[in-house]
Amino acid sequence: MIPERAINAAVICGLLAVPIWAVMADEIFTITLTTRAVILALAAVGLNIALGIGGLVSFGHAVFFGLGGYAMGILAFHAQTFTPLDLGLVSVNGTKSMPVIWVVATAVSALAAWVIGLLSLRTTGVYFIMITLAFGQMFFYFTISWSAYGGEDGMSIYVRNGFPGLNTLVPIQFFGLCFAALCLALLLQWRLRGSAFGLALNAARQTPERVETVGLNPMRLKLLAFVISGAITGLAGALFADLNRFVSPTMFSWQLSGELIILIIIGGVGRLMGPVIGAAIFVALEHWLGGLTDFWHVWLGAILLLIVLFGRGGVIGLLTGKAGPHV
Amino acid sequence: MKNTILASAAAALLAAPALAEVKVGMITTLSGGGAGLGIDVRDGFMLAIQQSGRDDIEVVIEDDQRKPDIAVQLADKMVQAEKVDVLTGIIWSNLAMAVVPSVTAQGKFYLSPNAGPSPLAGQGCHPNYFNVAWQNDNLHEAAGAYANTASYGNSFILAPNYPAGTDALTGYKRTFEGGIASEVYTQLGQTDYAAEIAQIRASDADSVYFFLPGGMGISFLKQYADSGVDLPIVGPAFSFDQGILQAVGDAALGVVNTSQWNKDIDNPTNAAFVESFQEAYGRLPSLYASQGFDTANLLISAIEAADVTDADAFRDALRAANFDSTRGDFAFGPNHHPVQTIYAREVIKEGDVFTNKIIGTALENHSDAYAADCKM
Amino acid sequence: MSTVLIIEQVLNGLQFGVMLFLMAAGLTLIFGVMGLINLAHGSLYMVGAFAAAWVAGATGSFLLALAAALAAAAAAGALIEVLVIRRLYKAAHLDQVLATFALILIFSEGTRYVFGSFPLFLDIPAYLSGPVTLPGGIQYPFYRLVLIGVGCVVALGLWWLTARTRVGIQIRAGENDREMIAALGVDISKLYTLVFAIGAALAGLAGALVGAIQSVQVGMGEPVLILAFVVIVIGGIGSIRGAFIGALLVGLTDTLGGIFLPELFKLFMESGAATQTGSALAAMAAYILMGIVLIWRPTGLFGARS
Amino acid sequence: MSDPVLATHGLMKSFGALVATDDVSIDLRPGEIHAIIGPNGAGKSTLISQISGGLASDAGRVEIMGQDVTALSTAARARAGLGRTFQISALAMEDTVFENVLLGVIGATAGAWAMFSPVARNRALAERAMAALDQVGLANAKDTRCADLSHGQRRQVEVAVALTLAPKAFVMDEPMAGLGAEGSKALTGFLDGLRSEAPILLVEHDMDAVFALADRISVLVNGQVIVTGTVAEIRSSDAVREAYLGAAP
Repeated sequence: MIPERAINAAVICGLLAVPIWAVMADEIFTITLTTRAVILALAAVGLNIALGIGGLVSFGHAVFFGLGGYAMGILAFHAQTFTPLDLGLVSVNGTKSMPVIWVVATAVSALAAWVIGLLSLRTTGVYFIMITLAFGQMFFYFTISWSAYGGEDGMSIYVRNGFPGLNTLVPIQFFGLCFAALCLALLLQWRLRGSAFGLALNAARQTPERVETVGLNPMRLKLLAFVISGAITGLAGALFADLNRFVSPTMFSWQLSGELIILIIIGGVGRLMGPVIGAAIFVALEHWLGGLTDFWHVWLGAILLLIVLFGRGGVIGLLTGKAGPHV
Repeated sequence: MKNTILASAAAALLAAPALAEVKVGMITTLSGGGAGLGIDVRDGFMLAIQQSGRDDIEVVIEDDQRKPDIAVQLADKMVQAEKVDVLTGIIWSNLAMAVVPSVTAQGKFYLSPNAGPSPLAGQGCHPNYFNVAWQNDNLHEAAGAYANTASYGNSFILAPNYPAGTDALTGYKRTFEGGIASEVYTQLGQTDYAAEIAQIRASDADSVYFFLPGGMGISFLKQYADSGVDLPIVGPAFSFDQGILQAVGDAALGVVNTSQWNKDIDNPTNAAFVESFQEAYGRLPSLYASQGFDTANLLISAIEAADVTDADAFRDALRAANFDSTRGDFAFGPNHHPVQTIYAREVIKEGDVFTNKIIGTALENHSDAYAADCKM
Repeated sequence: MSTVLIIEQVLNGLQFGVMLFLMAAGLTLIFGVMGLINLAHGSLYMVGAFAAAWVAGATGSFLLALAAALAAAAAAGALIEVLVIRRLYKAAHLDQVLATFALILIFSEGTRYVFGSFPLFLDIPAYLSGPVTLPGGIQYPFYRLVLIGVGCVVALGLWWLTARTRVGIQIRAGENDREMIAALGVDISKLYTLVFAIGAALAGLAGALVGAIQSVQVGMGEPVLILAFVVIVIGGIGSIRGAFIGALLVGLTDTLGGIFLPELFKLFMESGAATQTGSALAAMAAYILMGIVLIWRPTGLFGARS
Repeated sequence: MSDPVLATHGLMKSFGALVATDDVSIDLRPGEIHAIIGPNGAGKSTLISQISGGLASDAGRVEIMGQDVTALSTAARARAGLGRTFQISALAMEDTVFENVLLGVIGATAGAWAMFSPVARNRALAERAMAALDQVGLANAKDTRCADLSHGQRRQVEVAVALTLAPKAFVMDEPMAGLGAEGSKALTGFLDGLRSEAPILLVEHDMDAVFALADRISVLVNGQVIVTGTVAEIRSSDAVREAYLGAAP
């Protein structure tokens, strides 16, 4: 069996090697594809903090992905049309600066996660899954009919937003930014898992009564985890919007929430690199299977079934021979 | 889905000095709920390519699954990896909005075989963007015009609550001279229209206009027919297309709808198209198939006239629209959208098959309302 | 707005609710007895509709089509229970979600492979079509009244099945205590397959009945599935009575919300904007209802208190 | 007589028509082990939940060191000095013994909001956890996953977690349950020494253990305390005999 550390190192090296090879071979689209995998991985890393450590099976994480996306879309839309953004009391100008957009995206997502978490954490189990789904659907239907920002058509941002000192239009540079964000999130998750907070949160998933009897409030632990989780997924949403230079309500769809969960299960729930491996495999499957047959969904479904039935603990569980946390 | 089809490979052996090879990227919907439309566009397009016998056009086809982010990703792939010269194929307005501005900004040509969202016809128009089907409002405007000639005085109008839906109702109201009894927005993807039909029954309207594409239209028509409400209905061609008429059945019989194409338009190109499409695919061609066919023929006409690497010359060749359209006369307006005649057609039954028959002209040489906003 | 219109809309809401109940009953039964989240329930609805459309096309008989829908959905349900679901009873909810999501992909694209990409035709039989006049001069489609009737009969039948029959006693015992029914000498895996097939058959029946007035197409099951989940969560997971009440609540909220919210907004907004805002809110209404119910009662209206 | 560490005054809880606890007033004095016994269904578990904060009472008060904690949450009562162990082990089974005990230390130092420093390498915290493990004699098993422990060892971990909180009072829900004779004997010896740390309110079925440990015993029947007294008093009480064996003929 392979130690998990070796797998983690291999994954990071692989993620770096592919685009570097692509630059040498002038396979620009491979960079785009890898960037997509990296951003989806980032979103799933966010979810993994709530789901893998805290046991919060959120079927509505698309809310934060979408909010991040719309934060980017709205700010850049106002910047490219030179119209001020009216916030009621104040009106601000839009911006095409990535750092500003990222701050707004994470802040808005964190705030939304706090409100949604506060309400949803009253429930547990399947009820939690469903109430988070309900919030997702509310946002989805709202943006579909929100004509000011394109409704179902969404919004195109014609030029990718800028980052000081970089030319984000060059695919490999944008990849570098996304990769750095992913590494930071992974570092955060790693430190978090080993911290007092991570230990308490992990215990709150398994036995909330115990956490209470040592004088801690499991609800607050979970709420904070949910907020951090939402903020990271929100950042991923902003990056995803910049990758596509486009936002639309599909970023809020329940299918997207489901896909994020699936990425994590494929890779391994609660594992540091689970979401990354899951995203890489998912994007690769989508790309290669799609090239083989019109009816590739059937094969995707079959592969997912095999993973559930025979690969408990996801790919990492399979490779390390150790089952992951039970959610 | 990837199909690299070299039209008429055998012809490649002949040493005809061809112009530079043209690579076309087609992004369309081939799986999931809306796959029927994409398949028709693809089949119509490929039929024209095959009939041309050209060996210098390579078409790369990919499935967008009707998801905007997948479409954007595929467009990146077409531009970055496949290095195509021309893109085409997108069915849905929201996908077109996601893809078209970015690919035209990168200097590629985009020929739209179906979607024509208003921003791309007005302020967001682009010299490299050509719409071969219609501006989204066109068929709705034609429906309003038809309602005038049918002397309807008061219409109940409904559409899903999304941009194409609001555009549709705006389009109808733009030409319709009568009153509006009520204006109702339904949910996107709604399948039950009992509540709306009850409102229609309770209203004092003398006609109903609806825009409910795909499965929504099937549901509405079946439920409307069963409700006992007998006000005349008008709609755009999308709910009365060859692909879905069979699923609506008798409920659609006699309904008037507006379209820029029908299989009985009397010209040699159309007759040949209808016959060869049936021969090749074993079904009647749809509106979408005709649009795919016309798009391919426009492209071929431009390739014959100019080298695709000379963007200005190629653009002029496209703008000339020097090809035989299945619609008869075809010309582009100043914003590269069609100026064309739109017909009123009626659903009939030919033997066992439901289809349409032209009963009159709704709008002659019609352009669109946004051309004035287009500065290029 | 006239009384006649309001009554008609309430009937519409009831009819929608009753159809949702057919979906939700199977879901809640399966969750209550086996603790399984079955996302593929919408696929069974689709299987029912396609089987009905195919048989109706071949034979012209609506009753045969309904029978085919029941049989096909039950068979598909039993098949996936034996092949896949059976291995997941002890698995975490997450694994169940992923596996049944995979089943959706397989069913949807498989159906498209077999029947093609265009919608199929399925119509109301002549003897059920057309409107009838109700007391008070309300014109209402006969078929929809039949749907309400069928739904109520099924609800009564389910009540009878669970409350009065041997299988029902076993099912209720299974909800409470799996070891208990094993001790009673019941073959638990057969019972599970049976319950799954019953739930699937109900979904198939709903698909066929609704397919006759809607569009029989790939992907038709998913929107209904999500609403059915909303229903069982509102009602309390595992409770048939909760599913019935929840279904009627959601049906009425959805239908009446679509009518009255735009009217409400017209009182203080310009007409076009009011219609749009009202419709947007109506689309969210069922989910808002569910959110409120869960915040008020975290295990639904009739769910077991934890 | 010194002031009680833990006291209840007239606690009531009913579930519909069933009265689970009825006017229960008991106290726990420094240095003592006070056992609560009673037949099944007498309301012992309900009482424990009311004291520890898992169940809200219909009426009555709970006081820790004279402070009214009736309105406080479980977590706040723990911070006020209540160290509780569970009947069915409520440990994080996927985690190691050390991590479980460390959780107690984190709770005791209210340090769960430290999010970036590796807690396992914090020497001060680790030492406190190891001290507790030493005390229960489980230092050797510190890296074992709780799922792999025996019943008895899990009880010991439970106690170790409670110890880390340096509680003013222990509340133990059937610590002997599921232990063999050997295990009970060992744990009895351990608890005997523990009373010097803090007094113990002990709910227990194992009468040998109760009679060996308890300074006082309260007998709960049908939700009411029918008698409180020393071991000798309880042994000779007619009321207790009646409650357990039925009325004498």
